[in-house]
Amino acid sequence: MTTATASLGMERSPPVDQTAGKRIPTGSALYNEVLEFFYDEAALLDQQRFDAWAALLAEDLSYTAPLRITRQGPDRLNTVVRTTLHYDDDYSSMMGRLQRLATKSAWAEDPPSRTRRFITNLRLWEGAKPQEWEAETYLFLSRSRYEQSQLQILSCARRDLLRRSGSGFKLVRREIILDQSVLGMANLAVFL
Amino acid sequence: MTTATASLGMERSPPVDQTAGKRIPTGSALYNEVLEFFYDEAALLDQQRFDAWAALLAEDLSYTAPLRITRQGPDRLNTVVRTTLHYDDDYSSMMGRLQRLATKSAWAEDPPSRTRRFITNLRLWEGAKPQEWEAETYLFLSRSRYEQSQLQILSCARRDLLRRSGSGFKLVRREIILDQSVLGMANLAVFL
Amino acid sequence: MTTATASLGMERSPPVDQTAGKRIPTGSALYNEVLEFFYDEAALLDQQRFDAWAALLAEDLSYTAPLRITRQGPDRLNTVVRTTLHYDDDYSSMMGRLQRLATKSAWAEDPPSRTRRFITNLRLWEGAKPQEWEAETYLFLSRSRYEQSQLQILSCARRDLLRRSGSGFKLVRREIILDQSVLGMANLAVFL
Amino acid sequence: MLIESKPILSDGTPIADLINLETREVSMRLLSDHEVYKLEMERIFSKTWLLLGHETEIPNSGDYVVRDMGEDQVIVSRDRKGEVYVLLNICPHRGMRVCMAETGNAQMHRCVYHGWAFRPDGSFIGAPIEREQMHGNIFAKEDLGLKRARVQLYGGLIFATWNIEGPSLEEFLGDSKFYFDLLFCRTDGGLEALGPPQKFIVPANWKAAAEQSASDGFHTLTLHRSLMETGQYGRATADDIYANAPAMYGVDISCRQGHSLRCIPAEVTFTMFMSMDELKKLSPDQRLEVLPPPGITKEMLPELKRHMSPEGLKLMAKAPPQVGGMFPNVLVLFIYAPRTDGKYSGALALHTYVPRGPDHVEFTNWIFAEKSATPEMKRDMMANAVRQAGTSGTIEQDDSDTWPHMSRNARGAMGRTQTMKYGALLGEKKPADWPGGGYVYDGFTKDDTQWNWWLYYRELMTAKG
Amino acid sequence: MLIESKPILSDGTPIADLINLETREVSMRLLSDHEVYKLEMERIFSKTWLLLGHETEIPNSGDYVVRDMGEDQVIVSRDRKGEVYVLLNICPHRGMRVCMAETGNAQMHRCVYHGWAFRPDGSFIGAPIEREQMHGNIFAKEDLGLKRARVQLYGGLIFATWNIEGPSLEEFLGDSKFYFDLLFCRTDGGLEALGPPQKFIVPANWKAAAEQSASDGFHTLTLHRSLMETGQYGRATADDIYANAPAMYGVDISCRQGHSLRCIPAEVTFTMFMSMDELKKLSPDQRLEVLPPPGITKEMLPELKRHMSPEGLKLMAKAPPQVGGMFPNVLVLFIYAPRTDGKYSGALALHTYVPRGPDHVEFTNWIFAEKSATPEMKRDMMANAVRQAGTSGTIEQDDSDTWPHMSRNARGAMGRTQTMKYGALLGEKKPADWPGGGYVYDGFTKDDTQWNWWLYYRELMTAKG
Amino acid sequence: MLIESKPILSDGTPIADLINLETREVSMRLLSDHEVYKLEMERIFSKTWLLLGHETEIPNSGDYVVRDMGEDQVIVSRDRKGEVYVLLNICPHRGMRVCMAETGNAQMHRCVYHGWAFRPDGSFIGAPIEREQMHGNIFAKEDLGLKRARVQLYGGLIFATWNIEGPSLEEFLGDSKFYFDLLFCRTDGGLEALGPPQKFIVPANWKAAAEQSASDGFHTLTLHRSLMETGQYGRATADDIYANAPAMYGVDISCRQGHSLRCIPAEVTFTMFMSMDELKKLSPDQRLEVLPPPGITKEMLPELKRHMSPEGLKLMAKAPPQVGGMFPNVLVLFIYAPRTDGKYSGALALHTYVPRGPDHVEFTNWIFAEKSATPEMKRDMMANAVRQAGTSGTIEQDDSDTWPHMSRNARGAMGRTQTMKYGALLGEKKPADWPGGGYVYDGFTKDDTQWNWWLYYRELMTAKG
Ligand code: FES
Ligand code: FES
Ligand code: FES
Ligand SMILES: [Fe+3]
Ligand SMILES: [Fe+3]
Ligand SMILES: [Fe+3]
Repeated sequence: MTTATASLGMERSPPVDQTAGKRIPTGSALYNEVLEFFYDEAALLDQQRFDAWAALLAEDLSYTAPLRITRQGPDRLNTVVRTTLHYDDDYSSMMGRLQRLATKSAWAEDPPSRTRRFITNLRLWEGAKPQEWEAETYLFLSRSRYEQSQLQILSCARRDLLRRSGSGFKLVRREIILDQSVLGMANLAVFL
Repeated sequence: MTTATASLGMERSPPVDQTAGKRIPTGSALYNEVLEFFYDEAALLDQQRFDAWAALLAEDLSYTAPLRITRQGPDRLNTVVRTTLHYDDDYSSMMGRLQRLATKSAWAEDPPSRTRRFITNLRLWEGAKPQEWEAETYLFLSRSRYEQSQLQILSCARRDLLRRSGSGFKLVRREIILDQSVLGMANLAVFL
Repeated sequence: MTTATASLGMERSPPVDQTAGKRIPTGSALYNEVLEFFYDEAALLDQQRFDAWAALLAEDLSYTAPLRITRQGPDRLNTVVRTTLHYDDDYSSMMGRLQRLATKSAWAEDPPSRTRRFITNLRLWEGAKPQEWEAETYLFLSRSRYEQSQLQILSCARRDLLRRSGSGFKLVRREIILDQSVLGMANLAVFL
Repeated sequence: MLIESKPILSDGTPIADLINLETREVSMRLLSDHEVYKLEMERIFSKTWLLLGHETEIPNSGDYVVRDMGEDQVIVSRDRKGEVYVLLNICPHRGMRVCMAETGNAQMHRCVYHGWAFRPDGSFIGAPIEREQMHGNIFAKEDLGLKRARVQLYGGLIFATWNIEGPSLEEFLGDSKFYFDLLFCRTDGGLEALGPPQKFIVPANWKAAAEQSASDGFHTLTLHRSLMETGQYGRATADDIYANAPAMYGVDISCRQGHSLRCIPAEVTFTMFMSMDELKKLSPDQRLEVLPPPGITKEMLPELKRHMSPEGLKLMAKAPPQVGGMFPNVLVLFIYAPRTDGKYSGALALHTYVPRGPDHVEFTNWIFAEKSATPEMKRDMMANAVRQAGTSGTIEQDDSDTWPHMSRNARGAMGRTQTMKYGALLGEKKPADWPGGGYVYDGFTKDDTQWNWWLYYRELMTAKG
Repeated sequence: MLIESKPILSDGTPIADLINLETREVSMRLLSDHEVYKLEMERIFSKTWLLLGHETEIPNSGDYVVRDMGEDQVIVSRDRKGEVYVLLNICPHRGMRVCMAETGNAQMHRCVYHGWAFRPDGSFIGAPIEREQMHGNIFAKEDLGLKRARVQLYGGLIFATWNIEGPSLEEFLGDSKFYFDLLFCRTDGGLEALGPPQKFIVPANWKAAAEQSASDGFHTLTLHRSLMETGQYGRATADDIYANAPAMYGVDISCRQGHSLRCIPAEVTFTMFMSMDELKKLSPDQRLEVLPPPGITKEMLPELKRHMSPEGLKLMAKAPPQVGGMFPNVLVLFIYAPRTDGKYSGALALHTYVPRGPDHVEFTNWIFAEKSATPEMKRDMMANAVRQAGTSGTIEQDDSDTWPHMSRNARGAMGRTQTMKYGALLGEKKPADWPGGGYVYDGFTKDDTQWNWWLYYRELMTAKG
Repeated sequence: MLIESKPILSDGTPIADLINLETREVSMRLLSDHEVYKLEMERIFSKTWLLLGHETEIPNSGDYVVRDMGEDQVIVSRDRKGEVYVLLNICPHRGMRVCMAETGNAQMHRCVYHGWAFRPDGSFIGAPIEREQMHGNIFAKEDLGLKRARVQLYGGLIFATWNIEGPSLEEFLGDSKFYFDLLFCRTDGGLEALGPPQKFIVPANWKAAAEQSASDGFHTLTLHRSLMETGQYGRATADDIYANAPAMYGVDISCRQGHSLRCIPAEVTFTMFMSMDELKKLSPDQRLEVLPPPGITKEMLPELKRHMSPEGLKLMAKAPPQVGGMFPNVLVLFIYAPRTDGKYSGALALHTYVPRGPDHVEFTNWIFAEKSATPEMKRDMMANAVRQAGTSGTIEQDDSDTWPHMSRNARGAMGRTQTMKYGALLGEKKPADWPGGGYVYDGFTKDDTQWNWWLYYRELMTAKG
C-alpha cells in the first residue's frame, strides 16, 4: 500500500474471524437466539415499526456504512473506505432520524418503500467483552417505491456487535460493508 | 383512515407476532422441522414436481396474494389490499391449476420457467388451534424464461398456517405479501 | 425423450432426494456443521482468500456447471446439459485457476468483483460412502464491478459431495445448476 | 400545445404504407419502432377517449386515484359537488408529481416540492407565504391549475381525453354503444369495481395486446387449449378440440372506431350441464332463468329487464356479448365462468393495456360485480376473475407470455419487415332480427374485427393534425 | 473534432423556443429529450469548466483519481513535478480504458489490453516490444498521448474543460468569484477533502437537480419541512412553519454565467440559542466569536481575517453564503449544522450532478473541512455532513426522491409540453454597503437565480459552434 | 423487402468518413452509435453468410435448434430428406415465435398462438379448422411458409444468409478457404459439436469483440499475461514476457473479405517439452508424430494425410493456423492446450458474437472434436476448451471484461470522437514455398489483418443498396 492511499483511509476489512473471539457454533442455542434477533429486527424494519426498532439500539451505538472503492494491483483488496461514509451515526443522531420519520413530512419515505430484508449467512463470535458478541450477517435488501416494476436491490454484509440485555440483545455497533462503489439507489433513506 | 379507503379494503397487515400464539424458538426441534418443510416445498416447486407439492396442501386450503398499494400520510402503512387479489384460490381451484399444468398445452409454463425460491427469515408461532402453527417466511424468487439474460425477480413475505399431518405438515393457509404495487413479471404462472 | 435429444445429453437432473442416502435432519448437529462450512466457504470467496478456500477442496475434486437449455413438450424438464459445461474442473485445473489469480495480471478479477454469496435452502443427505454427504444449497450471487450501479446477479443450486476431513469437511464434488440458458454476466471469473 | 409529428418516418416510410389495404397486411415494424410509438402517444393516446377506472373507486368527495393516459399520469378525483375530474398529475410550477399516492382522500393536494396547493377540481389555491406571491405575476391564479382533461362517465366507467373539441364519448363509441349498454348499464345500481386494479408489466408493445383485444376469438382454440383439455370449456377432449371448435361460431360485431364484441351463443355454456334437446325447449325467458348472463343472478332478472329493450334481452338470453375490446387499449371480459361445483357463474373484468415505451405495456385489470349482487356473489366473482384473468389467471397467463415474443420478433432487421395478416374475412352478415347496428359478422370468428381495429388505427395515425 | 449539432431538434423545434423569455417558462421536454441531451454533452459538458475534485485527494506524485466530465471518464493525476493533469481515460490505441481503478498511485499507466504505457501527464511512453514499433509509423509518439483537458485549480478545487481556447476559470466564475472566495479561500491551509466522494445514481435528468442547485431556497419550507417540524431549523413548530418562513429572507446573488449563492442572515441560526435582543448588541467581530462561519472555529478566526477583506468578513459575520451552485452541475453546501449537543457546527459539502443519459444522474458528494481543523472537528464535520447531505442525509434524501418524478413527468406526450415556471421575480436590489458584485437580490428568495441559470443554459445551447 | 438506409448519419456524417483510409483510424463512434447499429443489421447481418451451428447438432430428421442471425431468430432444422433448413422463427400469421424451445425434434412446428403449422422445411401445412380457411384467401398456402434463408454447409458447419442472390459461401470465404479447410475438413468423419454452445451476454458492442477476432495476436502478451506468468504459454517468466514475446512471430493471413488466421510456429509449443536443437532434427512427419495439430492424435494422422495436400500437411506440421476469425462475427480457436500432466492436447472452439443492440453482444461458444476421436479425448477436449475459452475460460474471461470498457468509452461526447488506430503494419510478405493464397504477413503479428476487417466492413456499409 502506498502512503498516499493509506492516508486516504482505504483498507482491507480484516475478516471478523481474524479479529474476534471464540466462534459460537452455528445452530447452538446462543446462535439461534441471535438469529432470531436478526429476523425480528428485519421484520420490524420491514414493517416500519421504528419505535420497537429503536428499543433494540444501545445508547453507545455506532452505526456506519463505509464507502467501497475500486482498486487494482497489490492494493486491490483494500476497498473499504472509512474516511467518508454513507451512514455515520450514533444513538443521538439515530434518534433524530427516527424523530424525523415520525413527522408528517418525511417525504423520502412517505410514501414508504415496501422493503424486504433477507438475512442469511450469520456467523457468530465472542466479543472482546463478556456478554458481547460479534456477528456477521449478509443482507439482501429488496426495495419497491411507487409504481416501480423493477425492484431496487442492494447487497451487503453487516458486522455487528451485540450486547446481552435482559432476555434479548442490544445492537451496539453495526458496520455495513456495501458491495457497490456507486450505489444504485437514489438515497439510503432506509436502514440496513 | 378515512371511510372511503377503509371501505376500499386497504389496511395495515397486523404483524404476525401481534396476532399469533406463543413464539416457537428459532432453532428448536419444531422450528427445524418446519424449516425443512419449507426447503422441501421450495425444491418441489423449483423442480416442477407438482404432484408431490399437491400432497402438501390441506383440503381447506386458502391461497391468496393481496395487492399492495402506495399510500401517503397517516394511512401510509395501510398498503395491503384484500379486495382485489393476485391469487385467490382454494383447494379445488388449486387442483384445477395443477390439472391444467399437467396438460400438453399449458403454454405459460411450457417451456417451464427455471426458478429458484430462496427461503429465509422463518419465524414461527403457535396457531389458534392445536397442531397448527403460524409461520412467516421471506421468499425471494428468481425466474428465468427462454433466452432471457436478465433474471426476473420478486420478493415477498408469506404468512402461512401449517397443520401437523402424520410425520409432516399440510399447508392450510398462505397469504403472500408482495412488495410491489406493479408487478414486474408478465404473469404469476408460478406459485409463491 | 427422442433419441436425438438424448444423444445430445439433455436430461432432467434427478432430485437429490431420490438418489442420495438417508436425510440428515435440518438443524441437527451435523447439519449445522455443514451449514457453517458453507457460510465460511462463502466468506472466504467473498473476501478473496483463495488459499484458505483451496484448503477446502479435496484432491479428487470435480467442479462442474452444466448448461441449462429451454425445452418444450414432454421433454420440457430435461433441461440440464452435461455435454457442454460452463465449468469443467478437477483439482489440478482448479489449482491452475488459483495460481493465475495470484499473478499480477489476472485482469478479469483485478480489480476484483465485490461479491456476496447468499446461501440458503441447505438440504443434506448421507452420501454413498461413509463420512460423505450429499448437500444441496441455493446460491444467490450478487456481483459488483467498477462503477456499475446495477448489481450483476445470478441464482443457482449447488449439489455438493462433502467428505469429513479432520474437524472439518472437504468439497469433493460440486455441480452448479444454473438457472439461465443465456448467462447475464460477461464471464464466470468468480467461483460459485 | 401538442407536438405534432408528420406521419412519415425518418427513413422516408409513410406510416400509411405500413398497413396495406390491398393485402390486409400490417408491418411488424409497428410493434417495435420508436418513432411510431412517439406518434401513437400524440395521435392516439392524446386524442381518443381512454378508460381510467370506475366511479365506485372514488365514492366520496375528495377521493382520488392516480391513473395513466398513455405515459401521462393523471389524478382522477371527486370534488365537493360530486363531480369527477381528471387532472394531469404534474405541478404547473416546476413539474413535480402532485399526488404521490395511488389512492386516497384529500380536499387539497399540496405539492411536496414547494407547496403549491390545488383543489380536487384542479384549481390552484396558492403557494405558501401568500404575501410573497410565489406563483409569480405573469400568470393569473386561474391559469395555474392542474391541466384538466375532458371527462365523461358511462355506466360508471370514467373516460377522459385531452381532445377537448373532439367527438363525444357517445360518438366515439358509435354503433358499438348499443352492445356495451348490455354489459355496463343493466341494473339499478350499476357496476361496482370490487377493488383497485391488478397491475403488472408485460415486456411487449401495447398493440400486441390491443390487436388481440379486438375480438381475436380464434386464438382461444390453440393458445388456451389447456382449458379445453381439462374440460373447462365445452365437452371437447384433447383430441377433438379442433373438430369441435367450441365457442368459435357466434356473432362478432364491430364499428368504424375499432371497438368490437363477440356475442357467443350461450349453447356453449348450456351444453356443459344440459342436452341440446332440453335446451331447445326453453324460451328466451326460461333460458335467462336457467343461465342468466355472466354476473347476473335469477334475483336480478327483473332489474335486468327494466334496463334492457326486449331485443337486448333476447340477445342476452341467446348470445350475450362476452369478450371484446374498445379502441385503443381496453379489453372487455364479461364471461361465463365454470365453478368447481359444476355450476356456472360469471367473471367480469376490464383491462387497459397502458403503453410503457415501445417494448412494455402495463396490464391493468379491474374486476367488477353488479352493485346489487350479494357479498357472497361478489366474493365469488372476484375469485372467478382472478383465477381466469389477469396476473395469475389460467386463461390470460398464456396471453401475456405470448405478446413479448411478437414484440421481440418485430425488432430484427428481417423481422420488422414481416407482416401480420388479416386475410381471413367472414364479411358482414346480420342474422335475422338482429337488434343492433354496426358491422355484424355471423359465423365463424375471423379477422374482420381486428382488421377494423387497424383501419381505425391507420385513420388516426395518418389524420391531418 | 467535436461533433457539432445544430440547435434545432429533428421535429423542427428550435432549442431556443423551449425557454420562453417572455413568460419565463422552460419546457419540460428539456428534462427528457434524447436529442437535447446529446447536444448538452457537446455544448455544455464539452465546453464549460467542470469540477472534478480537490487536490488534497491526490497529494503525492503519481496519485490519481478517476472522475467524469459528462459521460467521458478522465484520470486526474499528479505528475512528478506536482502538476495536476486531467486526461481522457481512453487508450489512443483501441479505445480501452487505461486506469481501471478509481484511485491509486502510479508513475506509469499501462493499458491492460495491448500494453501501451503513459505517464501521469498523459504522454505516451511506448508499446511493448519497442523494436516492433507497435504504435505504428503514422503518428509520432508525441501525438499518441492521452487526450489532455485544460486544468485550473481554485482553492484547491480541480476544474477542467475541453474548451482549450475558451474563457479562463476566473472569467467563467465572473462576478460570483468574490463570494466563492469567501468559502474556498479563507485559511492558510485551505480546504481538505475528507475522503473520496459518496456516489449514487438518481433516476432523474441532471437538470432536475441542477436547476435546484441554482439557489432554490423556497423548496426548503415544504420539501424539507420535516426538519423544521423536529425543530432542527429555527424555532418554528409544525403549525407555523409557513408563517415563520425560516431562512427565506436574505440576499441571493448570481451572475450571467448562472452561478449563484444564498447569503442567509446568521440570525436564523443565532436565534436557536440567543434572543434577538442579545444578538443586536453584538458587533460583527463578536458575532464571529459566538458563531463563526460554518466549518470555522474560534481558533481559526485570525486566519480567516488574514484571508478576507473587511467587507468579506462582515458578510461572513452577518449573512454568510451557505448554499448555492456553480453552472452547470455543482451544488455548494457550506451550512450551519445543528448538533445533538445543542451547539452549532458546520457541514461543508460540494456535489456534482454527473449526467448518465437523459434519465439518470450520478450524485457525487465530497465532504470538506479546513485543513487546519483538528482531527476531532474533521470527524465531527464528516458526521454532520453525512447526516444531512448525500446518500443518507436527512435533508437531501428528500431531494433525490423528488427529481425522478419531474423526469418521469417530462416523458409523457402531454407532460413534455408542460412548463416549469420562473415568474416569481424579486428583482435586483443591493443592500447598502454591499461588498460584492454580480446580480444581487435582497429579500425573500425567489426565482431570479434559477432563471439566470436557464438563461446561461440557453446561451450555451444556442451559441454558434 | 429489406429496409435500406442511406449510409449517411442523421447529423450529416457519411459512414465512410468514420474509417479514415489515410491515417488508418476508425472512429470510436462506430462502437456506440444507434444509427450505425441499425445499418449494420441491414447491410451486414442481413447480407453476409453467418455461422449458425454444426450439422452434428441436428443429426436426425426433425431435429432443430434455434439460433440467431443478427437480432432475427431462426430455426435450424433437418427435414425428412436430411436437408438442413434455416427458417425465420416468426409466424407469418401474426408474428408470434414458432419454435419456443432452443432445441428439439418435431416433424411439425405448430404456432401456439392460433395453431398455424409448418414443416421442418418451413412450408405451411395449414391453420386449424381446415374448412374455415383461417389462413385467408389473399395468399396461397405456398406463400405462407416460414421465411427461408439460403443455407450452405461447410465442414459440417451450417452457414446461412438472407442474401439469396449474393456470392456463394466459397466466394465469400475467398482465399481464406484454403486455410479453413485445414481446420474444418481434415478427417473422414469431420468435426463434431460436443454439445450445445455456451451462451452469455457481454455488455459491449459486437465489434469490440469482432475486431479482435480478426487475428489480434498482440493483445495476448499483455491482456493474457497471467497465463505466461504461470508458465502456461512458453517458458517466459513474469519478467521476460515482453522480451520473449511468445507466439508473436508467425504468419498471419487474411483476404479481402476480412477473414483471417494466425499460423503460429509449433516451436512455441514444442519448446515447452523439447529443446530447439532436438526439434530441428525432426522432419515434418516426425513433428506431426510428436505434436499433432490441435485436436488430432497420432492415430488420426493417416486420416489427416488423406484429407490434406502435402503443402497443407507441411503447414500443419510447422505452423498450424490456431486462431483467427471469419467476417463478421466468428472467432476460430483451434489451439494447443497445455494439460496438467505436462502434455499438450487441443482445444477447438468457434464463437459467434451475436449483436444484441449497440451495447450488448451474445457470446456463443461451440466446442468441437473430430468425430473419430475417442470418448476420452472428446471429454478431455471439452475440459480443455472450457478451462481456457468461453464463460469461465482463463484466457477469454479477460477479453470479455475488456470489451465493455471500449463500448462505454465510445459513448462520451469526447470519447466518440476518438479513434482506434491500425497504423502498425507489417506489410504483405509470403514465406518461400508458402502453399496458400490471400494476403500473407510473415513476421511479428501486427495490425494488417484487423485493418482488412475494417476495410471489408467499410465496403459493406457503404455499398450501393
Ligand atoms: S414543483 Fe410543485 S410546488 Fe414547485
Ligand atoms: S487499447 Fe490500449 S494498448 Fe491497445
Ligand atoms: S401468430 Fe402463429 S398462428 Fe397466429
Ligand atoms: Fe387470450
Ligand atoms: Fe433540497
Ligand atoms: Fe484474447
